[in-house]
Amino acid sequence: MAFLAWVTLLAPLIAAITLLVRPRLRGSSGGPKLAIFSVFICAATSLVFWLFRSETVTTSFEWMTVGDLTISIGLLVDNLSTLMLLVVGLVGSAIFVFARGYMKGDPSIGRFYAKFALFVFSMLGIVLADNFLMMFIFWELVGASSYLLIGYYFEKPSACDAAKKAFLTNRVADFGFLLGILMIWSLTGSFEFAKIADAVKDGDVSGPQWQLTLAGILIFVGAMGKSAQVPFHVWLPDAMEGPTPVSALMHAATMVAAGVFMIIRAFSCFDLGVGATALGGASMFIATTGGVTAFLAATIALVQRDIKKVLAYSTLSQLGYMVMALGAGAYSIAMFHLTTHAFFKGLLFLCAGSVIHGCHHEQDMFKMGGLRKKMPATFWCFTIGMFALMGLAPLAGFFSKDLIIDSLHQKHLVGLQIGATVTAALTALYMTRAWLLTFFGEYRGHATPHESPPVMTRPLKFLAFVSAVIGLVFYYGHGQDYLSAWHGKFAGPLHMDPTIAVVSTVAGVVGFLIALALYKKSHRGGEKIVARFPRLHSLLVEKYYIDDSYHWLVQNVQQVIARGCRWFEEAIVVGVLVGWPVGVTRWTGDRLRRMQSGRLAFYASCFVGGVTILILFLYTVAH
Amino acid sequence: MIGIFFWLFAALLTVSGLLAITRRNAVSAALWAAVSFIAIAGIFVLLQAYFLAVVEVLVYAGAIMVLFLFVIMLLNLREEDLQVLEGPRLHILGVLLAAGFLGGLVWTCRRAGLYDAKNGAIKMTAESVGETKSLAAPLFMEYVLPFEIASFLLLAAIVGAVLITKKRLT
Amino acid sequence: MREFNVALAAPEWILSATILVVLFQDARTRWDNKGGLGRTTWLGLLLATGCAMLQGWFVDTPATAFLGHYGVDGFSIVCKAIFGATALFVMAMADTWLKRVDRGHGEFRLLALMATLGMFFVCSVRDFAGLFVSLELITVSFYCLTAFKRNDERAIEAGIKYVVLGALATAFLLLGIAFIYGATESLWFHKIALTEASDGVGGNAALLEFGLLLTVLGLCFKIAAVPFQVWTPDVYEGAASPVTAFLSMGSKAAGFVLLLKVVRACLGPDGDAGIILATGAWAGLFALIAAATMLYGNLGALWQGNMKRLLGYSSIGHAGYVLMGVLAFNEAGFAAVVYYLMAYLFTVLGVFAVVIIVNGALRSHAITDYAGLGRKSPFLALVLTCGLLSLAGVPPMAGFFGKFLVFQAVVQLGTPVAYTVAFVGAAGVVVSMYYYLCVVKQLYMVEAPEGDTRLDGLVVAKPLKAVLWVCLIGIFVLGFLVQPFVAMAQDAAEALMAAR
Amino acid sequence: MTVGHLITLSGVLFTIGMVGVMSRRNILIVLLSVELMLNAVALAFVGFGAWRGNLDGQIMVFFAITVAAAEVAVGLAMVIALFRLRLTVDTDRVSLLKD
Repeated sequence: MAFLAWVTLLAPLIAAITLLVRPRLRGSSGGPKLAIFSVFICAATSLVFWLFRSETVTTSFEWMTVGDLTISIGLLVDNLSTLMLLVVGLVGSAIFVFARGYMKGDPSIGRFYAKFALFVFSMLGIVLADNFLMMFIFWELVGASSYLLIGYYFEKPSACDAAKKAFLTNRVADFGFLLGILMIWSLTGSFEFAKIADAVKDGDVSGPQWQLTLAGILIFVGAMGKSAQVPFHVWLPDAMEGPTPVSALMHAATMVAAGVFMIIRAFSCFDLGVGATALGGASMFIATTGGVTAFLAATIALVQRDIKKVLAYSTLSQLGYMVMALGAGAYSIAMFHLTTHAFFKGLLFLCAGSVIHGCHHEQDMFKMGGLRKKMPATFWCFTIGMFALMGLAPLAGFFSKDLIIDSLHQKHLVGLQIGATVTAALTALYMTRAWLLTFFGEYRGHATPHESPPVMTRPLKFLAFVSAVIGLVFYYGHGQDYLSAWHGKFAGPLHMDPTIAVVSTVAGVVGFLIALALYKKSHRGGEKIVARFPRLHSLLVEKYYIDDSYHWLVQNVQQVIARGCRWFEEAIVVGVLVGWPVGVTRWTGDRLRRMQSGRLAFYASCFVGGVTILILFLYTVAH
Repeated sequence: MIGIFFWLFAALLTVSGLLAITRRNAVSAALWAAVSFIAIAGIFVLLQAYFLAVVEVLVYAGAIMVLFLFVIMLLNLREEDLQVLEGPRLHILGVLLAAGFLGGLVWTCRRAGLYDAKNGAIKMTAESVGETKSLAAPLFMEYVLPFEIASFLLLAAIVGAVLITKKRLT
Repeated sequence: MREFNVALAAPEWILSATILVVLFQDARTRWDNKGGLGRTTWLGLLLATGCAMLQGWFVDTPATAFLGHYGVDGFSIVCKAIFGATALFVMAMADTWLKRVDRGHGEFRLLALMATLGMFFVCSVRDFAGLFVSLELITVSFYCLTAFKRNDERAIEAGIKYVVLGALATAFLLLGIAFIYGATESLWFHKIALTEASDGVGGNAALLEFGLLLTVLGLCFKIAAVPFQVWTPDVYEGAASPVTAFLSMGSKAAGFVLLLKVVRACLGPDGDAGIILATGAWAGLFALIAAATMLYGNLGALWQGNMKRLLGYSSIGHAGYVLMGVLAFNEAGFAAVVYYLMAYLFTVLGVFAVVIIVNGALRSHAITDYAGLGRKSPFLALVLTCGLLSLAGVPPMAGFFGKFLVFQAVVQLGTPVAYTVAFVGAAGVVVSMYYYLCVVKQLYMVEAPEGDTRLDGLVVAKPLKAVLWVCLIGIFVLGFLVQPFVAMAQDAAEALMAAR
Repeated sequence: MTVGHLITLSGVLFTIGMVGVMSRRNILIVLLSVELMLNAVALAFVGFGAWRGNLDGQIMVFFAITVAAAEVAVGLAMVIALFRLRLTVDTDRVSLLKD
């Protein structure tokens, strides 16, 4: 089993290196096949782990020793990592296959697959790491490979900027993570999850409680970067500049989920036993962050024109749900939602990719429409994914989302519970809008849309099938066994309160109906009816009244919301939270540069001034 | 007796030092600096550092100042060049910072009790008489290594000075 | 102990002999036939470095010579290896660069050799007289090297700024030594701890503290730390590129070696924080210096359009990170410093090797001129990228482990001051990421303007190619196979702590 | 006269030199001021040596003088080179390197 774990980790790396050092492979179809094969190996081994593993697999060797600090490289395969492996393996396989169709004709497809395989390797490293330091190194590798992939179309300046933005935003958060890791190390004397958990449990911590809480918050800051929580969320929508399969794998299914996964891994170390955690006040902060992200992103998604942007904001919103669950201490439920979300969001992104491919790289939904007929397979898969996301009864999202709301209810977080329910309605609203605009009505674009080839639709069907059944499998199957984190502490039975299920379903239906009322009849359809039945003028006026109100709604309400959201995002989030430090940094940097006046006398004065100030500091402040 | 001479030299040193940094003309500044070096040599004599007093006069007031004057003459600064270089521009802040430094130094001496007549008294012992013979022994035994390094330092300075002042690179 | 034991200083003797041979050789050969000088220099440097490293096996360390004023121990051997490698790398860069300058070959080699000699002595000195003189040997050699291109206004300007500010810093350093001498009655390093132990916080402590402060500040000039950092960007820009490379690695590392020795001298015999350092005031002081240095370097670099000035500011920032290791005042911190210097060696010299090659073609240091290098010369761009990422501290490059160990040493202290300085350091790393990435972006994501063929067909001379490869491999080896090097750094730190 | 007075005198001279470096534009006088500072330190060494009753301080002055001479030689060489290139010894006009 330990051998299999190493195979899982190293297969994509070997593929990536082979592609790198054998340039001939890159041009041919052999390159993509090799990469796809390596991901299939990961999927296969993760299935083996899932079906046949009976106990936790660990394997490690010592890497270096610095004084009393030993750093090892080790793999850990427990329930948590098995589940995550399965997600990465299966969703990854589907997307790798899909990308062959999507990227067809790209001259540097080999380079693309090399980077893609490198990303999967780094992601698996995070999943399998048995200690914080190794996890951090792979964490950085994920950042670096995502930089490469977002900037794949590097001839586009916007792609370069987006790549840089993603990398930098993540780096800010990562240093919180590194400080948190170091703090935990200084408190418990180890980087290994198992040892840290034991130390916390036995109270063997060399420092006051607040330091442990602070370490937890710092680690959470690291997760906020990867999982794009407010105020670190700004990079994710921009990251849609990358090719759509990249968006599907990284910015929907796996990489953004890495933050949530890491929190579950880390916070299971802080667990003290029955429901208690060494995190103290941090959980409230976490839950609120998640709630704010979920609501904010959902409202922004309402007004997007770009199909990928809608899905991007939807991803943000869903990640917010997961983080809310983490704040409520429902780690297994967060993991459940992570799993279901990875499948249906991967599906939705691939459908979007299929649509974009079919419409010759058009991403604006107002230039689509009527694709239901032209791309039936894509349409049905999208529909399943959409209903799974909205939480329609037997589909995946129903179980996981309602369980999250339920967990908020149990912790008496009433405000967040209401927010989550409203967000569920908003989710239905924006998804239905996207669905109607894309697939219903008349085609409004200029290209001739066509269904994608089987190499692209087959992965869609596979993911659609999984999205449809996975909730049922987990809820009625032996889900709780697999969802229990590796210490077996969060395993609580998956039980849903019927009232909550009904309320959130109603919320979803309300959203769905509103969208239907607003978007079912499009503007152009109205004109047609006027032309054919002039006698029904009054009705048409009424129709126009609806259209007008829709217009008015779009023009005023939607625009106001949009403007408000944009103002909030730009002025408050980007401006104040992110921009303020950037501005100060910029200003200071400029001042410093000007201070470097080039004049010798001034430099000498700086010397003397520095000495005097430091003498004064030593004699007054320091003593 | 020693006390009176000390205060005399101290006054001379301070005045000549101040004049050296305030003269507009570089030649007179260099000459006032030479005076201050001689005042220092005088204090060295009071402190029984006879050999160093001689070195101070020979090397500083002699060699180094001559070098300075030589360079000033070599550059042959015209009157208008000197006019551009007006007197010192003292910034209040700069003087305050310098005064702060001096204050820190004086405060340190106070804390260490150096002004205390008993603690701070200078014992004129036989061991601390800096004559040629008594200095030569430690310099060529204990401190022979720094002495050797210093010889390379002078070599570096010679090589460098020759390199930099050569007419041009071709 | 009271013996001359002259043979122990063999590496220094070899270097001294090389200097004299080069001096005579230079005088006896015509200006167009200076190839022999290069060979002599290489031979001397290789022999001296090899000899210094062999001492690790064949000398019963710690050993002393010159009546105890010269010492060889694990720490000095590792440091000499670092300096020897630095000098060899710089010589390889200079070999190519000197071909563009047809006079002054002999002087350049002589001065570089003398600076190296000073660095070797710095590793072994055990008293303040030796410290002062060997440090000044380095500094005076660098004054001359900086102004090497004497018909270039910028080089002379850099030289003048360096001389005046360096002399100012020397005055502070010397005044500090005078106060320490007043407090301890001697010039020995180890007398500081003895004075602390016997005197406690009495009158001598006040003198000692003032003296230590000025001494440390004087050393701050060498390492380019606040408050003596302003000279760095100007001198880096004005000096010739191989000199800048030497300055940024050798001169800085020498400053750190001496700083470690002085700080070690203030610690108690068992490595406990001595009476002065234990007061907390000094941790605060060092933290203030480190934090200010990191902020100054990283913020100043933000809007730089000139590669060498950017590296100057970044070198200030790195001085701040290394200072974090010093302020831990313990073995872990000192080991982190040594490791950081090892990692910095490969990283910064790799970057400078590329800068020299590119500058040879461009005759400019504008970062915008680096556009399109990724396409035109992928290998150079790769080395530069890896070097910059290593400077930024991205794993798995060497620089990451340097930073990791330093941060670890500081966070381990667990005091609010330590957390604060670690936080400032983390912020600095984030900021630094920005300007390093801007350069990387130029390499790969911006095309060279039409018709700009300056970067086409860059030819890299063999010695420089070797430097590039060694640096590239070094960057990754120190990021992956960390263990042997960490062990080496740790042994060095242990030897430093055991030094009397 | 105590050692405190000696050290204070040395500090005064040091400060005078410092002010000179900070406030003069003529590079020759700046170098001169640096020499004043180094001499002030020499005075401090001799003063402390006399107080402590040993000769190490005087030895140190020896090295200080050597270093001062070397620095002056190099500094003056640069002044000559600068004057050849720019016909000035004004530090304010030597500011190509900035920002």
